[in-house]
Amino acid sequence: MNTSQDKVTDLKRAISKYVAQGSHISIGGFTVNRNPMAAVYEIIRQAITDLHLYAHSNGQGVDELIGAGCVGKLEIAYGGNGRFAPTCIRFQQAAQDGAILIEDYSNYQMTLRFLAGAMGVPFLPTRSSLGTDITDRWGFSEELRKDDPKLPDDKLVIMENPFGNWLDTSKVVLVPAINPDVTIIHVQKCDRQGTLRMEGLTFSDIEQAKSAKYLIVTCEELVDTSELREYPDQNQIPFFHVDAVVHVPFGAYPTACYRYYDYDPIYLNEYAEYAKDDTRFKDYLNRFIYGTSNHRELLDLIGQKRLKSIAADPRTGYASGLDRR
Amino acid sequence: MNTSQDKVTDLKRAISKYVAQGSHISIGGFTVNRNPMAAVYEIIRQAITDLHLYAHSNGQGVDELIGAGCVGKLEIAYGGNGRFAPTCIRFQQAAQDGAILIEDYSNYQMTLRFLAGAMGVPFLPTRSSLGTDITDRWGFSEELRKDDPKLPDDKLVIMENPFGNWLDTSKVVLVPAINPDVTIIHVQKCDRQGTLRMEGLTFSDIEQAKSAKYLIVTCEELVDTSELREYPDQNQIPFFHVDAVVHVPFGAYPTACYRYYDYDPIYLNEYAEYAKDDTRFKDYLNRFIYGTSNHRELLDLIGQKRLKSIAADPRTGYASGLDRR
Amino acid sequence: MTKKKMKFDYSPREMMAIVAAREIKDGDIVFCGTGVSMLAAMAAKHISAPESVIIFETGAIDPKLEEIPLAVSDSRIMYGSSMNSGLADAFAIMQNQSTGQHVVGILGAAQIDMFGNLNSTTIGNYVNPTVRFPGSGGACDVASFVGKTIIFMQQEKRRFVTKLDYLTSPGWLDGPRGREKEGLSKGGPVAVITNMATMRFDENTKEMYLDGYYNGITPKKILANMGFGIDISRAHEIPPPSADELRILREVCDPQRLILG
Amino acid sequence: MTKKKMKFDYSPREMMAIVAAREIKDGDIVFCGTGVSMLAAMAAKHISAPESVIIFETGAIDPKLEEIPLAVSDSRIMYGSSMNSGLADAFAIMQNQSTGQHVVGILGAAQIDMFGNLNSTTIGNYVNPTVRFPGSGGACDVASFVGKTIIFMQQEKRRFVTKLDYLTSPGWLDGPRGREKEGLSKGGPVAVITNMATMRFDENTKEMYLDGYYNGITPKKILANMGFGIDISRAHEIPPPSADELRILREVCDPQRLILG
Repeated sequence: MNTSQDKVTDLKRAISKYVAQGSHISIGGFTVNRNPMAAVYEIIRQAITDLHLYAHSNGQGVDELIGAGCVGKLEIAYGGNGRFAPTCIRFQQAAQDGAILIEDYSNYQMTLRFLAGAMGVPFLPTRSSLGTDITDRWGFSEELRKDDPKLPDDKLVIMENPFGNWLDTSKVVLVPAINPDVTIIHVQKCDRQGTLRMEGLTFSDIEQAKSAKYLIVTCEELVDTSELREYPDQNQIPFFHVDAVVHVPFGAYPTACYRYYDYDPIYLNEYAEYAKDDTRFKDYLNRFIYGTSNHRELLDLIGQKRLKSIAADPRTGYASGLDRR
Repeated sequence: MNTSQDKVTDLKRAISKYVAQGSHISIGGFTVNRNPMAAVYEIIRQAITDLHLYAHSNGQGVDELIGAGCVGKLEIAYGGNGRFAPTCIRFQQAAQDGAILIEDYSNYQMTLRFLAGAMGVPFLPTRSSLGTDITDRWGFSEELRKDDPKLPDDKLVIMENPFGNWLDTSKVVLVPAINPDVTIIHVQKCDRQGTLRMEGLTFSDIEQAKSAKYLIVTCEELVDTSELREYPDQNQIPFFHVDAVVHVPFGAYPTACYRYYDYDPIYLNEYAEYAKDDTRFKDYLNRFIYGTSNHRELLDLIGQKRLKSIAADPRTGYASGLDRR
Repeated sequence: MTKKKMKFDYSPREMMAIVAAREIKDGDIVFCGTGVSMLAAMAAKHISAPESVIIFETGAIDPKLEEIPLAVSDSRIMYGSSMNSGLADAFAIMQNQSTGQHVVGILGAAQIDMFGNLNSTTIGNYVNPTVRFPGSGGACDVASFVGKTIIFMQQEKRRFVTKLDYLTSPGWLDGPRGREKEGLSKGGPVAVITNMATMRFDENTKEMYLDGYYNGITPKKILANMGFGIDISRAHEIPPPSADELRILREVCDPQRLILG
Repeated sequence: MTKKKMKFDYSPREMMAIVAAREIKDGDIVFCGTGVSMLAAMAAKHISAPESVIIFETGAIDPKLEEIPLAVSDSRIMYGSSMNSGLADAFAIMQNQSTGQHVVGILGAAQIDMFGNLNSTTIGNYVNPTVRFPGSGGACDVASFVGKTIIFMQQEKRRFVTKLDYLTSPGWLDGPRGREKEGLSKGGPVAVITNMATMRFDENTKEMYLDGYYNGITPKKILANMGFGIDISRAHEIPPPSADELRILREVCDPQRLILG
């Protein structure tokens, strides 16, 4: 919550100011699209650990945070990354090794939980997951829940419909609100005050943003206020939710950013190869993340030619005809 | 729910097909803006009575439906119309005469009730109205509720927070979902299949539209599918919710339609004068509504000069400098 | 009474708008209704709180307001805003745990009681009312959720009542623990601004007391225009509008005098 | 095995996509995941159900799909769509009382039981799993809400199990009254499509039975690749893909063979 006129800062400062060891965080995007990767890499560089991460299907960003050892606890719906990883590889490894504590929800439930936080209500109802193990098996123990004031006492609550059989519904699952300490999203356009515009699908970014105590926005373009205010219908989040604005071109790379660039299939395929082996994954981290001091340097490793190959076709918004094998 | 390619029809047919005596309906817009007035006038011309009307603050449309005797029961948050009627005059009269049965909610509660219907859940929670007479006094008796399967057994339910004090919330008010038989909205642009675009504020139109069993859309412009699909981010309602598309220029007149025309202060001021007296209000109905066979004829009564005076300034989207005294 | 005024003369409505504007600070998110509350919010932004933000329940965030809107759905609030959305989003801002406590809501009503509870629904029996008012609109929501509310009232005996005919919008309910008992937000009414005076609420009892009176008005006259007694021992005279405040209100906010009359 | 195929030769994956496409009718709203389910939905729209509508959980409604998406967040589903929104809106379509029963969801999983319940979460202990899969994603939501689900599976003993290690997405739960008892929607799984066969669920018992087998596959072979027995008395051979079906699948839907391999 911040009404000031100028929130522009750099990524190092934004991450060190708002993300700390043990912070409860969420990141925007979905699998291979619009993950705030520059911010993810900066968290890894700053070696922030023991994060409590709330994810629906954030894919690439989640897997890299887990792989780099930043995550202690994870509430998640889906740890996959489209065709590039039917199950995210470092996520799978960490789960099987017991290296992180995981609690499962569905995608809609995670979205409703962010929405509840955004709306300021303690829960929202759904019929999803009645009769399943999502309602029966809890990843976090009652003790752990009691010890952490940032966690609700119950994973979820099943309730009879208090309005009888209204809407042909006998029971509902109530899922508890999430209010992350910080949410980080990457958007196409933002002004210095935080008025912003996402293009293409918004996933759950809007709910994640509004539910957070602090909101960091990275953007492809830092634009004039007048440009965004000419079409206010297309802006998605009240600017006073925004605490930091960071201009990071290619800030979602190697995931896609609609109308700007596509995902990089070479990077994602190579990542999958690195991720399969602990030693090679360390090489990956050393070369691409610890070995670069910021996102610009990481992009330099990739080179202009690769970046040009994924440039969005102005007609379709993605790299039409890109070789994606 | 309708996936067909071409839903274009005329207003007479759309109203007679979907709106019947006793129907539960809702209309879009808010006070002096984007009310589906052409459709409202057609309902009045067809003399459809005993409607159960769900309203938040729909203002002009609600007052005219009540004044014309179309409404039997009303669930409403606000019966006012901005500076033109601090309390809507025919609404006030009907309430004081006991001519209609009224049940009160707040604007947010009505919106949540439509949202619950749109989401397919029997209720949504809020902290609004705890400790007030909105929770204590019911407009519809328990008997009436039991007799009408389209009404929930309870106006609302107050519940302890099942997640303890999660989100510093001890109690919530659960408000029941609404699924109107039919919702009518007026929008700026629509194609033959029902892909549509509202410009400016959307009020609760989206929730009202998605919660309805049938949805009638009137539009300023009937446009090509390709035009709307070039910027899908700006379209608001999945087309398969739409059952009928009707092309009605000035379909919101005398209320405003952003980027097309302003409200007509002369009409709204004159309406307030007519509405103050039963006999004069009959004159109003006879002249403007029963005396015209469709919206085009009503607009002809107003004349091109008046319509030109409220034409939207392309820069601001309203009639800049309009004399609004 | 003539509408032409001397340069430093001013109407009660102008005074009310300016007194309310003075309540608004940088960092406040101001929820606006129609009429004088809108003028107050606009005046604050131009005078003392440029980093306050005006929002409307209909979904507009920080619109340009080149011309004064006559309703909260007026197209004039859709132009030049930071964002246009709808009711669901607007009220969520007020109920949201991070933003809601920064919202200052400006409300009006037909009746008020000593704890700042409001009636804008009915006089007489609820089902067969003597007088029907518009109802809550967003008022009950705002009063339930936000950090602070400011209430505009006409100073009349029939409006300041010991018992409301209908409690539409919660103030402090029955006293200091009222809101907490019912489960409402920590916030509540902080000021009642009338055509004669400003009342506030005692920190401990949450009962209304006279905080300030306008030039030419006595505390006695104020009490004579209320249906219940209040503490007047803390009252002081409120400074009249400055030339600058009046100029901005008249020339920038409402040059057509659509609200000022 | 060579990837070059004779004109009328076809892979099991191609057969699966076409068999699933045949299940989709005009008026259906098809919920699509990644991979072969997306191909099936695209093929249906081009072959037999032009008035079906493809939606994605990420919020895209009826996109143009000029190129095949590799994930449900692929920018290729944002182009030429009727509308772009987000997850909250997409799942609401499926839970909505008017639209949800018209949705056909296409799902995959690691394990399935005889009532069509699915596991896509863990093998072994939940907290310390032997194998971790991605989890529900939107699968549990879809399976809870929609009118019909179609399930893609590989025909393997370890996948068709008597008891799931974790029930991620509800099928018919424990039989004909299972969903009603728990409070789920009336819908449920209607077909399981594997690389050898199509199973359906008995109208009365909701138990899986063999409905059809592919050319060259025997019911016996299918049973040998399942961890539980099913009724095979109703089984018939499924017609192979037509030349036209194959042409559309290969040339229109996936010319780069990104999914077909």
